[in-house]
Amino acid sequence: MPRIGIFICHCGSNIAGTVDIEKSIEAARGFPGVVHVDEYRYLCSELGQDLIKKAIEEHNLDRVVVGTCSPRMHEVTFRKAVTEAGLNPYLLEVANIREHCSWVHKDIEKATPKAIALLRAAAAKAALNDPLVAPSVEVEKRALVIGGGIAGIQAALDIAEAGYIVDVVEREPSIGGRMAQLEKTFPTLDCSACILTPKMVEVAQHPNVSLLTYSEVEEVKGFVGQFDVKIKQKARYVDPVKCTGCGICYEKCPAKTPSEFEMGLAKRKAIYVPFPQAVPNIPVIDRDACLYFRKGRCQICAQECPPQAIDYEQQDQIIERRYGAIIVATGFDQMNPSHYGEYGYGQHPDILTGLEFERLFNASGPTGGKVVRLSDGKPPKKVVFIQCVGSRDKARGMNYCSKICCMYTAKQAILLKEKVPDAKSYVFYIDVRTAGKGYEEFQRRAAEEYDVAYLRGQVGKIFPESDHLMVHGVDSLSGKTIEIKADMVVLAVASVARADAPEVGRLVGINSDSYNFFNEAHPKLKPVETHTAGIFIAGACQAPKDIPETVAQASAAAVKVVGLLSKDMLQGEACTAEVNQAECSGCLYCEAVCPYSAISPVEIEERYHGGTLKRTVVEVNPTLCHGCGSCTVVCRSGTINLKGFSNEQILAEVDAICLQR
Amino acid sequence: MRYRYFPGCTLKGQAKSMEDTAMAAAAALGIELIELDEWQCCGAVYPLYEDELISLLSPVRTLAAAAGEPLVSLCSACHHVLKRAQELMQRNQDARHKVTDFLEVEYSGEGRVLHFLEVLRDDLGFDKLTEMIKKPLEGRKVAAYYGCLLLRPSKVMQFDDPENPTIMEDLLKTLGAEVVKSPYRTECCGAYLSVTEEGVASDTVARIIDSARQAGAEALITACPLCRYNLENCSREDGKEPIKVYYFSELLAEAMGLPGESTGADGSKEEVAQR
Amino acid sequence: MAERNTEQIEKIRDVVAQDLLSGRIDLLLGWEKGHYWWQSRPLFARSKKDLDKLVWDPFCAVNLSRYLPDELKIHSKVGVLVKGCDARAFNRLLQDHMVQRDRVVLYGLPCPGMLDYSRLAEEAGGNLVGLVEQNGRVILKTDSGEKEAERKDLLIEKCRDCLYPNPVVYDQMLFSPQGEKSAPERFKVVEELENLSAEERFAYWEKELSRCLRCYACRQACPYCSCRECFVEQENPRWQGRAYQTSENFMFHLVRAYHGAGRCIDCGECERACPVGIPLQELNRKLIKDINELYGDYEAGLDAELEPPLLTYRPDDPAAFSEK
Amino acid sequence: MIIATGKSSLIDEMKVQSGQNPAECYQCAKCSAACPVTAAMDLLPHQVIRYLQLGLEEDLLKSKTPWICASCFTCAARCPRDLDLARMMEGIRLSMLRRREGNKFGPADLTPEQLEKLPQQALVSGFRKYNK
Repeated sequence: MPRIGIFICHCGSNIAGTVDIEKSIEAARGFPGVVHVDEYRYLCSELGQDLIKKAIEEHNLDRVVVGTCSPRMHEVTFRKAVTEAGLNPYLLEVANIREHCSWVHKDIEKATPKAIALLRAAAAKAALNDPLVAPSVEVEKRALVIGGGIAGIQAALDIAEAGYIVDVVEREPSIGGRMAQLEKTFPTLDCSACILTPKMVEVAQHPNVSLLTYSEVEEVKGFVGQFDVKIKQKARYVDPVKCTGCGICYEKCPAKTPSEFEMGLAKRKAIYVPFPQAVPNIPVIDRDACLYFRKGRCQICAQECPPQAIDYEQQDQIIERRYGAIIVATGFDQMNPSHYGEYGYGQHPDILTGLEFERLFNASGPTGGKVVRLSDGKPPKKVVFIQCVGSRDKARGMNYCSKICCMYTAKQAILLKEKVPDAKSYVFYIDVRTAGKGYEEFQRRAAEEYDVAYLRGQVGKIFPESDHLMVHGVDSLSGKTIEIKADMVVLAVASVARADAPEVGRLVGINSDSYNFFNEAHPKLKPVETHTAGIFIAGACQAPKDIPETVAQASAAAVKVVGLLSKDMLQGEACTAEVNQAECSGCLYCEAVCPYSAISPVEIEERYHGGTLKRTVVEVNPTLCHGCGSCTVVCRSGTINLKGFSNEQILAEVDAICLQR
Repeated sequence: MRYRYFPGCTLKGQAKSMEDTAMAAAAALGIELIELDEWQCCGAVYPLYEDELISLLSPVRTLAAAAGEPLVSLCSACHHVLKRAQELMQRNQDARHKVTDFLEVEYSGEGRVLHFLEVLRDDLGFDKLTEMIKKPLEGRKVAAYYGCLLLRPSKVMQFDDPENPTIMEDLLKTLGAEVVKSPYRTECCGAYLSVTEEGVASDTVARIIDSARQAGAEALITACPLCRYNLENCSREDGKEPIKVYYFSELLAEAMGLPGESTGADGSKEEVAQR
Repeated sequence: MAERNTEQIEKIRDVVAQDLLSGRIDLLLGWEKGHYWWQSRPLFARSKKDLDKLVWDPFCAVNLSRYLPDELKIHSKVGVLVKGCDARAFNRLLQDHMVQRDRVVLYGLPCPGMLDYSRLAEEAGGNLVGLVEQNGRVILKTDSGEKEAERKDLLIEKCRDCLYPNPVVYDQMLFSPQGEKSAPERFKVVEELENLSAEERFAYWEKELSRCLRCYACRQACPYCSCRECFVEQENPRWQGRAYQTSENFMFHLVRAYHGAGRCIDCGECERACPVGIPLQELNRKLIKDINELYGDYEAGLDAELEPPLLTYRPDDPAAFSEK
Repeated sequence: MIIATGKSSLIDEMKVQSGQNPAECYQCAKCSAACPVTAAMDLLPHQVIRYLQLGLEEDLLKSKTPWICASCFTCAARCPRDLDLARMMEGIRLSMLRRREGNKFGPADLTPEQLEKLPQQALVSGFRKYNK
């Protein structure tokens, strides 16, 4: 028979004001196994904890129930206290009589019996509590950052500066990401390359950082502290040691293909660096475009390369490394608006997306920095910007606000006016959203100083007519329909999750929302953590966000990683699943629903009719198990139990509440 | 290929030439169109109010009469009403029970409901049709005019891309015509507003015709008698060469070298096959 | 006596006897006649001689796949005659890893539907002594003469709304398949029950379940009950009270039905096995209907490769609170 | 203008019968931008929804707009909120017709010329839409 001690906290008047402590004590004395009951004004205080410790010694208690606030508040405090008195911490049980009782009731006559029931349930469970030991795990002091955009660069730099080794995996030939595609940044109109390039160089040269460009993560196994990762470094067909980055190869290369970096508006060579400031400045050969790989002849690049760095025989490499923590910073894509037939994107060269239009401003962009129409090369005099194309659209797009479009449209309208002084911009908007330091002022400047006409309404349809685009819209404030003979139309399309985000999520073991953006562990209090310990997220892979917010989140994720790596050992989860293999029928549904791959089949032998019989059952790997309980739910015969929350314990609680009304 | 055929009110009257030419083409193509034994007007417009079950009686009776066989119509409006009535019968059990109980018929949304254009595209195939073209419409600059009812709501109609349809252009291409694409081809002509607000229909029609003319069209095709009426009657006198409006089936029959005649919306008749 | 379908039985025997002799299988699960002529019970044939008892008649309702897990413990390779429902039961057991595909030989028997003795007797009026089947009609022979009836009116309950009379998995199909079937009334009773108020519905089930003796025949017959130790028999924790109370009966039947959510193949063996005639299939069908409505159409046992909707985990399962 | 209670039986009826909730509209006015017949309207389509949101039944009853709507479904096809404005317009029309117990338009309103010229389809449509 266990010897249970029950301690009831007043929490000042928080509990005592609504729960009759005297009556509760009286009732608790009668619970099975209870040998000692006490109360205190603030049990979480030093004096309160001492009271518990002393009672454990004096009354030889082997189970402790505290009737206090939520275990989320002080379970750790009281576990520590009982440990100091020589008990296993898992022999403590918390009855939450504050959040679950006193705070949600007013009537002391009704709250008191409920508090008593909760205490009785906790005592019934405590009687069945077993001592548990959490496994400990050594921490590999190396971090992995997936994605080399501004989020990945910032996170890697912060981790490296704190003294830890960090690898950055980037699938493109160069780091830089979306920010490298931008001309200028709002609201200060800094040149994007001017502020990004130094960071790219800094991260590349940092002694604690390894850049693995043109590489992709293939497999992630293990758990916090010890993630075993396979990374595929794709063959560049260029020897990075020999290459001097002189650029002769891509000057001479005869094969052309649309440039991803230029959103397909310009061509690049089959051997290429994506953009002039690329880091590392080492070209790659695109096998699909290369004449040698496609047809077996050419090899001009190899002939022309001064240091003879071209190596057609190069193979993809698999790198296997162990990491203590991972940051996912894989960025975002632009929605393709082709399914908005009324806007005619893809049917007419002068209807562009925001990012495509952005490239027209760039000196190394498809038009050499001249803002002209792609149809006839003439500068556009009337440009219509349409906001919320695919954003805030539950019918054909995304229900959310893409957050950056109001600002970049204002920026592009200003830049347009600077490049083409007699151009007139029209912005069709539903709401202008400019929350951010200096943002509202910036947008107002566009409207007031740059002659940008803001029309509060939407565009119904664009009709291409001879050399212009007839835009049919409306201004809801005046109640007038509007027709504009535009030279160019720019669609502020929705920012969406990367097409392969679900795949990446599966690979690293984190989940996404219904739009495929990665989920943070808590929308307010754990914004960079995920539900998988040791994996963090930063930047627009979580939700659309602008550069300042991305950088802030990247630094936050880096701090979390540094905190983790600074520990030598991590305490694992004590409350893990366990299987009664004798009763396990081996249906394996627990294996199917386990999110952490902690359950696997195993063959056992058992006696049957005088002989032995082999059969399949399951076993749980306690270091992988997070104690989520999915397996215990799916096990029809209750053969899997969660330690600390066994079926028996839960039923004992239910019985304690129901049976003794 | 065997289909039940629902003509609808106008095809036995003013739009007789649409029926005649389509039936002639179908016969030549081996498409069997068997007119339903008894049919009533579909109601011309689909009732948009949930409790307007009375207006569903006629289309549901028609759907039930097809007894699960594919049901074809020629008129955009008929097709629209039948297709949407079928979708409602599939989706809304309550409405289905009420309507079928009242009609004393068994119907639970089965059977394909097709526009004749879909039969040509999906069942016969334009490739196959090409073989049957005897007098290609060479040099004829024709634009397609879709209007609203064939395309929208696209989730129900599932006829073609609602903003960038191609079926009629593909047909015209098959018939050997020079296809002209007019940006206003999916804009509404004003529909029944010509009954009460002729001015409104005139505005919409003017835009459609101007756009087609600017794009270089000499003629338009449509699949809807009301569209044709509006396009022909509500266009304003602007001194420019009027644009001819045909039913798609008239040009189909002509290109197939079948005899037939076109009935203008004003009732005047002209030979088409001999041109 | 039911007229024996000698030709078909011979064909089955020929095929199976060969496999038994060649050692391809060391046991065949089939049917033999029971105590009465209108009963066919499982046959466990280990030799060619045992096959003399084999029958295939309109009373072979027993689902044979249910016997496989136990027989596979002592036999290395088992052959089994499968109707539509037996085949789906096999898929169920395969998904539960209770059988191994390569240790079972399935002989497919397209099933015309089995006949219900009580219905036959009622229809016949007098003392029923035998029957003959002819073109979808049944001639009932009684002491006082013959009476004819439509076959479909004489089917056992589970066969009336059967959608899959043909085996969906087999190694060898013995006869040509039955035609397509539809079951427009499959969920009729469920819908009627859904339309009742909660009180009326409770009263209905209270009345039905109060008769339960907790003999667990439904469980024993069921291909989705594959636990090694059933929750009702566990001592620690004791999920199921032992008392014969209606509330405890509710506990048993509701928990069992939920264990079948997304897994029940709708074979109706539970209801057929029930000695007090509780309409258990209505409980199962309610869950089948709910699963279809909540998770999209899913028919358990049709395809062993398709994961049951409640028994999967995907990292991209959207978090419910952030639904569009 | 003082907005009274915002309660209107016409609007409540419209919501139920059309299955459309005007509160879901965020007034982007794309419907008005897409509508081919706005020239003849006294209220633009998005303004009609605004009136519905505000419960301005009296003003709606005076508006020409619902009678101009040709049920071409362009608005519904392009609405980012997935609202079917054509249904709402029909709702207002029908509720008005039912309320007035009179028709907007009948055979007597047709000129002999119209009667001769108009296709059957136009007449049937017109009577269905303007007549109860």
